[in-house]
Amino acid sequence: MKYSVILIALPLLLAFLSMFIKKGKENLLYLGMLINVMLLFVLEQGTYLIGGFERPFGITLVIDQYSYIAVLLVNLLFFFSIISNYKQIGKHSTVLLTLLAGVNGLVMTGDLFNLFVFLEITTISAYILTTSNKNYVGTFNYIIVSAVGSSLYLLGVIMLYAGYGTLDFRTMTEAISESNMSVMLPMLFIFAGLSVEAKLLPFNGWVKGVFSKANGLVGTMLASIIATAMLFVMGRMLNVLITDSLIMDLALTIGIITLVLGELSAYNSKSIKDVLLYSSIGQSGLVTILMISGLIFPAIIVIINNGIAKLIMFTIADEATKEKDDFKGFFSNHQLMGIAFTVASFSLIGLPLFMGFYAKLNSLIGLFEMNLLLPALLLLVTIVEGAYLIRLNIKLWYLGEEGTATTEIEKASQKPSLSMIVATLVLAASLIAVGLMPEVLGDSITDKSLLNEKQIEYMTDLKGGM
Amino acid sequence: MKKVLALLLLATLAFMTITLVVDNNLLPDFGETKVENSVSDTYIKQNAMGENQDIKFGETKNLEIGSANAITGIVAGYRSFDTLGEVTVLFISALGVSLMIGTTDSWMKRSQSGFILRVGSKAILPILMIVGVYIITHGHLSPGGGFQGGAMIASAMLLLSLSDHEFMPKIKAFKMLEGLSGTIYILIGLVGMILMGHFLQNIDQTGTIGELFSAGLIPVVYLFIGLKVGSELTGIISDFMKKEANI
Amino acid sequence: MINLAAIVLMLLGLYALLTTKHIIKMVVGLNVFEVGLNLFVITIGFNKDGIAPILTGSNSIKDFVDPLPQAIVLTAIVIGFGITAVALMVARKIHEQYGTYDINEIGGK
Amino acid sequence: MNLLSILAVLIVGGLAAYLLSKANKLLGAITTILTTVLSFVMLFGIKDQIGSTETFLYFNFQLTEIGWYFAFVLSLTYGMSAFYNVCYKDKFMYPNSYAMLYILSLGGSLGLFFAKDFITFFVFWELVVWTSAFIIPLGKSRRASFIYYVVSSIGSMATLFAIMWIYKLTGTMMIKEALMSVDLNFWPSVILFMTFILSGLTKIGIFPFHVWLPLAHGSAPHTFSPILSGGLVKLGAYVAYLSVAVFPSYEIFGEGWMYRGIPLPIYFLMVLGAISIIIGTVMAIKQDDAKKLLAFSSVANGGYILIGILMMDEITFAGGLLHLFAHAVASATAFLTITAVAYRTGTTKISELGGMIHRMPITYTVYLISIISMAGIPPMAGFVSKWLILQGLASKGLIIIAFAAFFGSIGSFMYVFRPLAAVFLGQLAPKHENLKEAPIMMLIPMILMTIITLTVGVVPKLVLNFIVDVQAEAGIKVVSMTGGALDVFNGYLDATRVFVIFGFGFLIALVLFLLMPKTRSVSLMDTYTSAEFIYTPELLHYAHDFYAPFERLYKNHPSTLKLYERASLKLKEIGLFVDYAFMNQRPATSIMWILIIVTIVTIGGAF
Amino acid sequence: MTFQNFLNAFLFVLAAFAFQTSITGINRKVMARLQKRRGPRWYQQFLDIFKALSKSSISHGWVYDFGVIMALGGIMATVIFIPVADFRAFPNTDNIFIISYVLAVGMLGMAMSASGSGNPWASIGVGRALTNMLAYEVPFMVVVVTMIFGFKTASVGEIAGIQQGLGIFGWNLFRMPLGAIVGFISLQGMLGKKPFDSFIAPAEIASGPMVEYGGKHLGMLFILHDLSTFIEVSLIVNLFLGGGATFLEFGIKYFVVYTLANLVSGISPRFKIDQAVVFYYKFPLLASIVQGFIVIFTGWGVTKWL
Repeated sequence: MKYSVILIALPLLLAFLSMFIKKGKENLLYLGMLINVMLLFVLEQGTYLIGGFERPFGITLVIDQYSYIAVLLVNLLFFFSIISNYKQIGKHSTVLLTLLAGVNGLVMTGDLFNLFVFLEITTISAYILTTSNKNYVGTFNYIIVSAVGSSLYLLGVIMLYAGYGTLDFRTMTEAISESNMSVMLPMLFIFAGLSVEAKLLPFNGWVKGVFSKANGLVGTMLASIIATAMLFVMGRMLNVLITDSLIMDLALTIGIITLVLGELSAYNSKSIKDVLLYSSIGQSGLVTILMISGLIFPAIIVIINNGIAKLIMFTIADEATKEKDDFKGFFSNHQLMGIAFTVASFSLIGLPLFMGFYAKLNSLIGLFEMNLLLPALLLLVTIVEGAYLIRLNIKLWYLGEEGTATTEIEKASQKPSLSMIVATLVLAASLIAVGLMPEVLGDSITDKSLLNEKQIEYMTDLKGGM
Repeated sequence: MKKVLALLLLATLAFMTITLVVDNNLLPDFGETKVENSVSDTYIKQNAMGENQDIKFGETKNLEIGSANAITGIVAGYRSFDTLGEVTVLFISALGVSLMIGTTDSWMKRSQSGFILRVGSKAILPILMIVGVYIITHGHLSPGGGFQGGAMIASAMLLLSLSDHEFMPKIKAFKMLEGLSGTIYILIGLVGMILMGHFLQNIDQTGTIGELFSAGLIPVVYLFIGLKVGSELTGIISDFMKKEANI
Repeated sequence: MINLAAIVLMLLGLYALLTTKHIIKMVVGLNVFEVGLNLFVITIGFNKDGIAPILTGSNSIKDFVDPLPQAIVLTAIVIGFGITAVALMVARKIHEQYGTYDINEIGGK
Repeated sequence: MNLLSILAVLIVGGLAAYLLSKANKLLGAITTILTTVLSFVMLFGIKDQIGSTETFLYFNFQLTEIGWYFAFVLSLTYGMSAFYNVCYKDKFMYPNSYAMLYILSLGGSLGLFFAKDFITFFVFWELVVWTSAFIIPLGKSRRASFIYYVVSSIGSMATLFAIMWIYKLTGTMMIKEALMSVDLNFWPSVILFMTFILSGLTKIGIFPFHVWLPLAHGSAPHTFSPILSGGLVKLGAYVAYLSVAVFPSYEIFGEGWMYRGIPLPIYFLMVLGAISIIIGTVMAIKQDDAKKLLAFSSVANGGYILIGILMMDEITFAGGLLHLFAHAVASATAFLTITAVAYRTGTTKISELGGMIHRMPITYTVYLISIISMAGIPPMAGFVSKWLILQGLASKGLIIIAFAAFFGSIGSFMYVFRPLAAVFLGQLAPKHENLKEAPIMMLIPMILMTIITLTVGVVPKLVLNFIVDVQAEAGIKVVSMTGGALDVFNGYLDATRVFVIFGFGFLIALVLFLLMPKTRSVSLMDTYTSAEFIYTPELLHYAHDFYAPFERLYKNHPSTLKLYERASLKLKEIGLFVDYAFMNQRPATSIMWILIIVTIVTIGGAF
Repeated sequence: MTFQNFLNAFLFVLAAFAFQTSITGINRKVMARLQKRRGPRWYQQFLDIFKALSKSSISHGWVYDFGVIMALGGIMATVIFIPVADFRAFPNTDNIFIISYVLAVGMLGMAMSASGSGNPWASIGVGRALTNMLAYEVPFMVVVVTMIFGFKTASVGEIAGIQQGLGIFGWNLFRMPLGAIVGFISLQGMLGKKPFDSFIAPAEIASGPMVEYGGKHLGMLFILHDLSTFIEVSLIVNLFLGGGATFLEFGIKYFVVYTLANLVSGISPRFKIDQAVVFYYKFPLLASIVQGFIVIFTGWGVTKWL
């Protein structure tokens, strides 16, 4: 419990130290990353008071079951992303360290304003990372929109402070539940502010400019690590803070719109990066729907599944489209990478024997409790999702024009690094492992395995533990 | 046409938000905020750890934070984690700007500055520096603090570079100063953790309120923040003066 | 009264963002929006008969104004500065790449 | 030897095939033969363990009669077609993954038949779907596999919806208990029934979902088409069985509107089956590619099977299940022969072939017997099953469906004869002059399958015994047989006697033929051409537009594939709209959207 | 399945052949009278057949021969199945579906040997024959299904037995008038008589499928043609005219039906193949379905009759 603050402080310390040394900044990055991963083993749940002050007064770092998984996932994904894309780090090692600290802070902090600060740290490091793909207009658009978004969030927090006098998350939620003041406006601003970064549909105008030419590192960072952190934060907000019914309906409608339109535009897009980009928008819409309808356990698995799958797919997509855009020959020459990519896309669709299937079953069980339309919608969207991902996979594996059966395989020039192959295969294996033995994931969260009884008890102590 | 639409949209939004802000029972009306029912009441009375004593300027000893200026108490004491985050934000933006500028040392050509500016800046410069340092060191006693003082130092540097153009390229040490003060800030936090048990915890001998050497580690923290902010802002300004390396 | 003015100021900033074509003007609009926001934050803590929360010999802590919003504003201002610095640098890079600040011309490429 | 050992053999065999064929392709192909034939043999080993349950990880299996029967049919077709892998081993881009996916798809289908709970059912169902989706592109077209996957994922998602809904209603995942204890009033149970059976419809290729069949079969690798039409199409029949027999559909829909004793939803499905028979036949007559022709015939025969299973009475149900077996064997054999021809000549286009009989006589006879069975002509198994279906339809008085059944069976004479005349008979083109008979590895399965069709045709009791067990298990009145002959209440068929009499007639004709003066055999070209000298003999082969007058009748017919394409285009337009409206690189647009949403909500909040 | 059965079967086939060929001869005289000429001797048909059989002819490979043998064998087997006035060569084999499908074996054999001969005209002829079959077979089968539903049995003999009770009015001709009309129209198609004989009409493409035949193949095909006429006409007689208690009654009904068909063929023009298909799918199909609904829903003519 004492180590949770080191997860944030250490990367910052290394970031500041990296100003001293000219060359070899990457080693600091690797060091910080490794220590963070090692700390994960000794991490245990509890709230950490910064500065020694009790809950409502000082800032607290909270690790309950919900954020325990979040921290675990975020750090592991960061570790794998750096391993597999170390070639593209270039001058960004310091920024990556601050990004690591910001993302850990986002997930752990128990204070609303502190969340705003960490949101800023993460987004500014993201701005600087995206400048590496030379699409400055996209970055500029990203800066303006997410600056407006976070300011709206701050506006919401201040209004809540004016009403309840505290900035601490848990005391705020208790205060809100006791009093019956109309909290619609602040919650609207908070929801609007956060959904800009969580890529919900009307708010995510910036996504295409940033992602469509992002290289492997930036793509994985934004699509897998920051997205996972933001979805966890969004989940916490939607479940606990936002209690105003109008905003909850708004969140549900926006979630549905994002899911449907995200998947449809993915179905429509041609280049592989656009497909991944819209698919991650769709997934964040799905997570919002699940969170707002109180299904925390399925939402967590969807986030994990999306995080891992996006990491694999972005790395491989970038590696494969180095030379020409359509990487036809890549899979046939590097079958291992092809298998990892296919496993990731199958898990994203939710085909059996993969983690995605376990997530889909759980969410269906939950959604069926509410009404028949939502599961139907989810399944229709899965058809569209299955369609464009299978089309992508078939196009990547099999060469030859439409009418002819080819047998020869043309040489592909890319040579993926060994660490990339190992990282993607390990992640793909983890997807399969959870698919085969879901109890592995199940018992680390209080929910029992799916099959022996109806999934009643989600991870209930989200409210309490905060 | 776009303008009219935007205007219409914003007018409705204005009308809506104002009606909601004015007549909703959440926000107290303008000017009637009661400090008592908010957490900042303990920040003022500095009784977060429990024992409540009435604070008299110059007498009460060893308060929790012990800083006369309540805002500095919050910024560098109760919520110093925010300030740490705050400093990193500034650090990253400075870093980002220098990354984007690239490692070029060709500076923009600018015409020779006017006589009045050259002479005037020589006169104003010392005042600026002294006041800036004063504000940084007296952060816990008088209004102001690390950020404000740092900004003043940076403006001094800007004035200097405006007056004579060779000044800015001569400063190399800023990056080092920036990194150093950031590291020390975190080390203070870690020391607090080892000594007092919690990250960024203030030592408990915070001296008598109102004196120069009071409020424990707060002035030290603010000093380094001041240096860091000063160096970062100057760094950013110098980067903006550089000419773009033709990438 | 001033918090309504702050809201109007925020909306003015947004109006600038919505209608301007010039990139630097957008950054300026963003700043106006953030200044309005900071003003609103400050007015949250304002108390008619309160004084600045700094303890000097002559005043006592009873009639302090709420110091927390002012601490928050301090951080918000510096963050605003950070974003503006990065935004301006990106604007400068855009100018180098496209030779113009007009987003309509840039949008096409 | 139990349930799990068969599945283990297949799954492990699949992975082994992948590794072995990395070493050398022949080894991989041989493993496919060994594993599939071994699984077929082991099936007979576990015939007596009906009802035994096994569990592995979170899958649990149970051997049922119906499961055993389907597994028997599928492993037969897989086993026989596996022999072709040896000759086709170096014609694939990924021979190792082909061998693995081939065995895994059989493993998937067997697992599906033995599944005791819905999760196992769905897991193995999807395993079959995506393994076959990755085999089809090895053939000619990538688009076919995409359409195949989309249509079957429509089906499987609908079934998943129904499964989850049942899980919510009954709380258990066990297929038998869950389906039995569903109690909804009329219309919701209709929706549940329709969504559950949807994956069956898409797999069998019933009317609205048949678009993928010609594309997938037509362009799948030549060795996989027989399995696609012989084996995988039958998976849908299993789902149809589940949704009609295990799910008490006749009781639940009993009090709703009935037509001739059949509840409305089931009659609607039967009409769909009838429509797909008509569409399958009419389109098959028109096709020029032999594989597409056989694919459309699978659509038509799929309609028969569905009608048979949906009727759930003693005659038609038995006819449906027997037709499942007969069609599986017949269409697999037909595809195998076409593959043999394609192996030698490289094309399956009917108009480019001709006179194959002169070079490949055995393949010709095998094809002749398989189409006799497919057309449902007496001495073969196809006749017995069609006879049962027609008798059943007549006994219930379903005129419209009977009309479609007749149209289908008589239409089948036409489309099975087209390849016979145009591919095998007629003039042999000079370029096929030095053609050899199909290799021995291909002849073995063909001859075996012909013998099976013939024996089951003559002695239908062999397969009918299995069907009788299934009917007993499903609680339907068992089809009555008196000593090898079908003695149903409105008809009597003794297949052996019919065969004997046919043999007797053939004997008389043969004697008559031999008594008459000997004939002088003449070269192929020496035909009655009204005294005109022939310069280009190969042009004198009637293969193109074989049924021109009939095809003219429905030249510009509406095609359902166009419907699918238009729907997909609509979806793409919505996607384009998102790209245009939200995603351009101006901050103003996203801020505009944020403000619009905030204003709307504030207005909403104020009231 | 005793030897006696096989002997009866063989004798029955011979009798059927003799009976039908002589009636064909007589009808050729009737047709001639129609065209104001006297026509050949009544046993001319026998002479043609035996002449053709005695000639030595050419063969286009084993398929060409095997096809003819299989066709003739199939038709002879179908003749054995036909029940005539309570004579059954083999018990329980007169199921309507067996008869119509074994008939198809004959068709298939003939088609196979025709296109096996290598002559493209033969394949065109066979294609037309099969399309024609699709046309006339389907309405007939729908009527058959109505009968099976109505009389609860699919054996032709039993159906004939049921009709004999009430004298003339017991016949299906009166019980199911629409069905009978459809039966006669499809008989015209089955026999390949004039309105629907474009596939074997001499004026059409060099006499359709039979183009390559000569000598004993042609002879055998003549036998095949006569025996299939016997099957089709006796089917119609059994199903619609009560099948006759004695051979004589059956013979008279048979002669009347066959001559009627010939007369109709004598005076009607010839349909193109697609016109024939369109014709059969207009009135005949509609009539058979209407007849079906009548029988199923109201039961007139079957359960409720005189």
